Parts: sequence; structure tokens; C-alpha cells
Amino acid sequence: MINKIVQSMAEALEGVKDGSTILIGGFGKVGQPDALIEALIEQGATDLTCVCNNAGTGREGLARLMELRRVRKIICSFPRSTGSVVFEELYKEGKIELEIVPQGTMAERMRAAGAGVPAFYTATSHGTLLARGKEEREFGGKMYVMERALHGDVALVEAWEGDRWGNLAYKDSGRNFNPVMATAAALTIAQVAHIRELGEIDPERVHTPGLFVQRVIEFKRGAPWT
Amino acid sequence: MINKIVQSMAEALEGVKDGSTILIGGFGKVGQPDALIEALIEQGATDLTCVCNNAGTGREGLARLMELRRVRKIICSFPRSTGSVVFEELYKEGKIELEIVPQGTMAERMRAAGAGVPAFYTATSHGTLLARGKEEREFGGKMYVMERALHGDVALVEAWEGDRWGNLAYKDSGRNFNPVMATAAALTIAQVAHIRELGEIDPERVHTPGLFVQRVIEFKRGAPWT
Amino acid sequence: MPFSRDQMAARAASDIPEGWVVNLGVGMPTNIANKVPLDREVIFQSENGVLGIGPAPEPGHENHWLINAGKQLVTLRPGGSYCHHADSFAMIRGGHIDLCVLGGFEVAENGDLANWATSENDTAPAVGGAMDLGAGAKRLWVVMDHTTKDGRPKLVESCGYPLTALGTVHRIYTNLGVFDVEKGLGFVVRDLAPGVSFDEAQANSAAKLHRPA
Amino acid sequence: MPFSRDQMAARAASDIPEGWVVNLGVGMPTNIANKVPLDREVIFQSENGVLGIGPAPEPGHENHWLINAGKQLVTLRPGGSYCHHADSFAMIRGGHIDLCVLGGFEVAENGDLANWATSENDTAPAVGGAMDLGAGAKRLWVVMDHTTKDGRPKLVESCGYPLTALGTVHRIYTNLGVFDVEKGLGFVVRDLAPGVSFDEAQANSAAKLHRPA
Repeated sequence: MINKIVQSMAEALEGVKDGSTILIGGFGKVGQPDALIEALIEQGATDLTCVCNNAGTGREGLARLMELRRVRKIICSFPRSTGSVVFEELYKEGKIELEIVPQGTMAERMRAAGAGVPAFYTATSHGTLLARGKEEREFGGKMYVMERALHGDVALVEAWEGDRWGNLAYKDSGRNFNPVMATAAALTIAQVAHIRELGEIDPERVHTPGLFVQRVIEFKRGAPWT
Repeated sequence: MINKIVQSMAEALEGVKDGSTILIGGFGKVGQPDALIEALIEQGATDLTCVCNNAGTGREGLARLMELRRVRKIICSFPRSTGSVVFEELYKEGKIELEIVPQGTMAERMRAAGAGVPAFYTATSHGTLLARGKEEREFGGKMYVMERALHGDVALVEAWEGDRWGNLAYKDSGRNFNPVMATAAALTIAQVAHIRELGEIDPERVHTPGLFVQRVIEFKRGAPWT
Repeated sequence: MPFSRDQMAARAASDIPEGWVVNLGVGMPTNIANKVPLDREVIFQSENGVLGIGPAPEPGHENHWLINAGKQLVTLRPGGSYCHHADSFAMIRGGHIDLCVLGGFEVAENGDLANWATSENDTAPAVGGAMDLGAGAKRLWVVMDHTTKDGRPKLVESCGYPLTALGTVHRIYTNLGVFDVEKGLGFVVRDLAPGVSFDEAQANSAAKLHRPA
Repeated sequence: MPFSRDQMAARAASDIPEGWVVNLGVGMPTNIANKVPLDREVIFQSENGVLGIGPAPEPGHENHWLINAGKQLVTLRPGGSYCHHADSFAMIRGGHIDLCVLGGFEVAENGDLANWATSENDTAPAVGGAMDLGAGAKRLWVVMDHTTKDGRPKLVESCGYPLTALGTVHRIYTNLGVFDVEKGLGFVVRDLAPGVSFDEAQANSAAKLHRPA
């Protein structure tokens, strides 16, 4: 019997190595795998590259991981959100590397990684600072930038429901980066609000088929995430 | 009020021009927009390039369109299926052009067209006859072939249900090429088994959001497609 | 009297025809949605994978799983749907969004937009989806004040700030009026706020304004 | 006595561990699914967007919307799901399929596979998804007769037919036995059919066979 469901956060994060690239799902607080990030803090891996749309807020979660100096580099589209104090401090002091990627390019680079596409062209960022040092090329009279696949060693994702095969379904705007990141990492760990019996998730709305997921753990975030 | 629902097949196919590239959904007979193909035969456009996984079977549908000498070129992965007699005759006599594309590359080229990606790299076909004349390039010690986006002027797709905004949901393996083709054409025409009221299709299982669809027509194919 | 921010949003809203798919940038552009009557069906897309955004939720009926790109709680209209980030930006990059409205630091007369960083050495500038939207949408409008707080013009001959997208702005709504960017010509005045003269608009711009043909 | 086709399928099936995601090519490989007991959970993928294919439908319970890549009616297991063609081949190209089993015209000792065209001038050869599967799956096995009907060996030093994929075959199941392709070495005999000698297998091969270390 295939059973990807694990019972403890320690088991969920087991084996995450120093130096890993960690893809972290969520947009704002929606679809953000809070419990897995806490568990990663607990787990101890360091020298991490984190890929996440924002660079953390407040002093919890990703911000806490950065404050503990466990994040070497952050790859994101929007580091400067309200309350990203920890990141801004570390960045000012040169204690964290930053790679800014346009949000759509970031999503597509991970989609490419998951789909076996090593590189693709996009018009996004052509002629801007973010295209510096990148190959540009003309197709049909228009200029495009070559972007590379962005692979993760680990993806931390949050879904509404999941089953023992690793199938996931998301809720509303909780989908965001999660399904894309799930395809792009060697080890995808899913925090789900509800474990379902196999076959309970409608096959037409399985958003992440189980083959992209290695571990599933149930975690109810509590209000208002119910 | 947005209303993409049309009442007649003539209206559905209106304005399709000679010389168009037509993307035709379906895999085998599943998700194949039979009624729209018939309507295209009726409509009269000629000198067409058809993109379809197979090159037609029997003497109906796409095969009939070819027999009428309205298809200049076919782009497909598998021209030689059982009963593709019309195609084989025309091809032997040099009366139709053929571009063979690996099935996954064909899907990805249309996905790229829909996603604003003019070109991408894939390992598929590297070192084979189908890579001849294409740029090859190394990434991370492995060789890849550069493939171009494949755009359609028109896509003919079949879905299980659709609404007046053009939202579509497919049934079982009827999804196949249809959602990808819907994104890749300037004019996407959907034949649906059931028209639904706006909001009746679960927002979590809208497989093709309405912005990719210009016209919707209800057509019940009858048994066994019920 | 120059347009208020509310009036700028209303003015932009009134120019959006039924049936368009529209992405509104964070900040001033977001307000445009409130100015489009619900019975004129405009489909608002948000890059976090929401298509068909409805009005703000009524108090007590908030759904915390449903936010827009500005991270505000929103609702979904009947006919709306969800997708993931790569599919959402495929819509944007693939040219399936009829209109995107962004805020701006500067717009140049060739349609260049600068709206994400204030210098090449900006500490951790935040780009979000602006470059994707700027390059991908069928039409790009900008809503912004005509000048900075200290009076520096934001309609310019060429952008001094780092660029977001090249040559893609079609129209600008400011407190002084509405301006089209016409290829090979530059800024064309489409409309002026009540009591604002052409000369006043010109005096507040760092590029030539043209009268409509 | 050489393996029958059914025995070849059963032999391959017995080597597939629980939990693998497996794509079976049209023809001989498809039969492998029938040889995997349902309680050993192997997830069969079909490139037309079906993951978790179950046994053939019982008469009277056919669902005509549900076929596999060979266009046979199938069923979906609980836990199965559907996706579109680009997502399906993203699974394949992205290395998410543990095993693909294809038929073959020829396999070379460096792992090259030829299975789609019989000459460069083939009239309209049909490739389907073979090149994607050949290049993308984590492991590629081939199930084929050891020789052609007229006795020509199909295990060769280098392929004469046009290639499908380069250097990706890991194992071959034939009527004479089971052969691994080892990098830098070539064909290694893993098993022989009952009554088939190493010499007989070698005599029917056009490349050197190695005894297992």
C-alpha cells in the first residue's frame, strides 16, 4: 500500500540537508505552509536558498529562519512588503543574498523545472535591469530574454486536502505557487488541512497529482483557515 | 452581459479564413469536436494547416476534409493509425504536407504559444531525425533541442460543459489536447455537451477559464457520449 | 479642479467596455474595480490565480482563502475560477488579458514605464508581477498623479528610473487629465480635468503634449 | 522453452515494485498492467492525461470518455486523476515517471532505442509519444521479441533504424531472457527463459552479451 502520510512534523522534514534550495508556497498568508516552516526551523538545516514570493514578514516563519541566519539567499519577486523588517536589516548589512525575479518568470521557471524544460524565452524584463547578464534573442521581430529552470531540493506546500497517494486539492486562492512548486522539487512535503480517503477527492479537481508529492501531513491551521 | 453562446454551427464557424491554422482537439474519438469539424467542412475554408494528434480515420471528419483537398498540411504525432487511408493516399501522391512532432513536444509547443513563450528547449528528439535542422544546445551537460511555439488561428475543442463566459470543464480523458489548444488559438470555438448557468461549474474545476474561449455551442454527440 | 483619486479611478473605469479581462495593479488601480457597475460584466483577474473577482466581502462573510494580488479579502463572481501561478501568468504573458492598469513613477513619450525601483542601487527593489503585466497585457494603462509630491513631472521624454517595460503604455490617467501614448508621436491629450488648461497640463509635464487631431 | 508474450509481460510486471508510476507503451507493454496484482499499488499513467488506470471495464460498465493511449476503454482507480496533454507530458519530460516500458525494433548496447520508423524514407512514420517517453522517463525498459520474424537479431551494436532516444534503455525483456544495459559495458544477461542457454541467446544477438558479474 502506498502511504505518503506521515504522523509528525519531524518525520515530515526528515533528511532536509544544509545547503538545500527550499521552495515555499503561498501568496500572502494564503496557502502558506506555516507549520512546515516552523518544523524547518526546528529541524535545523542551514545555508538554505529559499524561493518564496515574499521575503517574510514580522519575526516568525521565514523571517525567523532568516533571523537565525539559516538563509544564505532568497529568490523572490517582492522582498519589500510591509513588515519585512528582518530581511531588510540583513540585506542592508550584506548578510543575505537576493535574487529578484519577476513574479511570472519565477512561476514559469519552476514550471519549466517540473516539466523538464531547461530554459525558455520570455518578453518579461527585456530591456530592464533584471535582464542584465542574460541572453536576449529575437523571435518574430520581438526581443525575448532566456530564463533557466529553477529547481528545488525541497518544496513546502499547503493544500486544503490530500490523500495517501499524495494527491492534493487546493482551496480558492490558496492554489497560487503551490502546485507549481510541487512539480519542481525532488522532495515535496505537503501540509494539508484535511486528510481524505483515497478516491474522496474528485479526480477532475485533483490539482496536484500524487506523483509530485512525497510526504503529506495533516495540520489544521485553525481560524480563519477553516 | 457577456454571452459567448452561439445558436448555430454556421455562426460558430463564421469567419474562418482560407489558409488558417486549425488546432483540433481530441485523442482518439474522446474529446473530439466532431460537430465542429463537420461544420468546418460545411463552412468551406480551404488551404488549411491542421494540427491534430492523428491524421483522421475512415472517410469522415478530418479525413473527409483532407479528401476534399482542403488541407494543405497536417501537423501531428501519429499519422499512421488504423484506417487513416485518406491521409496515406494523399501523402503517397505528394498531395499533402506532413510535419511529424513528438506528442509531448506538440502539446508543449501549443502550451508555449498560449503562455507567451516563443521557444523552449526539450531533450525529446535530440539526436533523432526529428531534430534535424533544429538548434541543439547543452544545458548542464545534457543536449536539448530548441522548439518553437505553435500558434493556431482557430481551435476547435470539445468539452463536457460550458457557460456563457466561455468557461469549460472536461470529462475524464476528454481533456487531453483541448485545454492546451484553447490557449493557443486566436479564435477558440467549443462544442459542449451541456450548457450550464453561470456559476454552476465549480470554480475549482473550471479547466479552461472563459478568457480562452470566444464561442460556445451546445451539441450532444449522443451515445456513447452521454 | 484636478481629478481626485476617486475620480481618476471612475474615469478609467468608464473607459472599460463590457467583456474585457482586466488586471488591476496594487494601490490606486485597485480602486477602479469599485467604479465598474456589476451589471457591466468586466472580468477582473488577479495574478495570484483568481479570475472573476467580485466586490469586497460583506462583514461577517469574509473568506480568508480568497485574496487579490494586494492581499485584500475579495469575493468571486459566479463564472469566476481559480488557477495556479504559472497558469495565471500564462494568461498574462500569453496576451489573454485585455487590459492591465498599473501605477507609475514615470511614463515616457515612447510608452516606456518605470514603476518598480527608484535607482539602479535601490536596496532590494520589489518588482512583483509588474514586468510580466507590462510586457504581456494587450493594453497597458497607468493611473498616477501627474507630478511627484515635490512637483516633478512624471510624464517625461525618457525615464530616469529603471524601466519596468518598454514601449507598452497606451494611456495614462492623472489628476490633470487623460493622455494617450501614440507611436511615433508621443503624449496626446484625450481629456483634461475640469478647470485644468492644456497649458497647465503642459507646464506640469516634462515632455511635449499634443492636442488631439 | 522461450517465454511466451504473456510470460514476458508477467516477468516484467514482477520486477515493478509497489509505488512506482509507470507508463506502458501501446502493444505488448500494455499487457504488463494485467500482470500486476491490484493490491500491489502501481500507478499506471497514460499520456492522454490519465493517472491511476485500473483494470478493463466490466461488460456493460464501459465509460467511453475514458481510454488509454492505445485507445482501449479503461477504468480509473480510486486515487486516480485526469490532466491535460501538456501537464501529462510535463510529468513525462520532467522525470516524474519511474518507469516507461516500450516495444522496440532494435536496442543498441549503448542503450539507444529504435522503435518508430523503419527507414529514413519511411512514408509518414508515426512517433506518438515514444520520443518524449524515451527521453523523459527515469527508467526505460523494452519488451520485444529477441529477433524479427525472419530471425534478424534486435539486440545490436548500434541501431540501423532511425533512433527514438539515445542511450536511455535500462533493461530488455525478450522471449529468450532478461538483459540489462550497463553503461560502458553493454548487454548483461540477468535471466534466461527456461531451457534457453547463454550461447543460444548470444547466437540470436548481434552484440556481445555479458554474464552477470
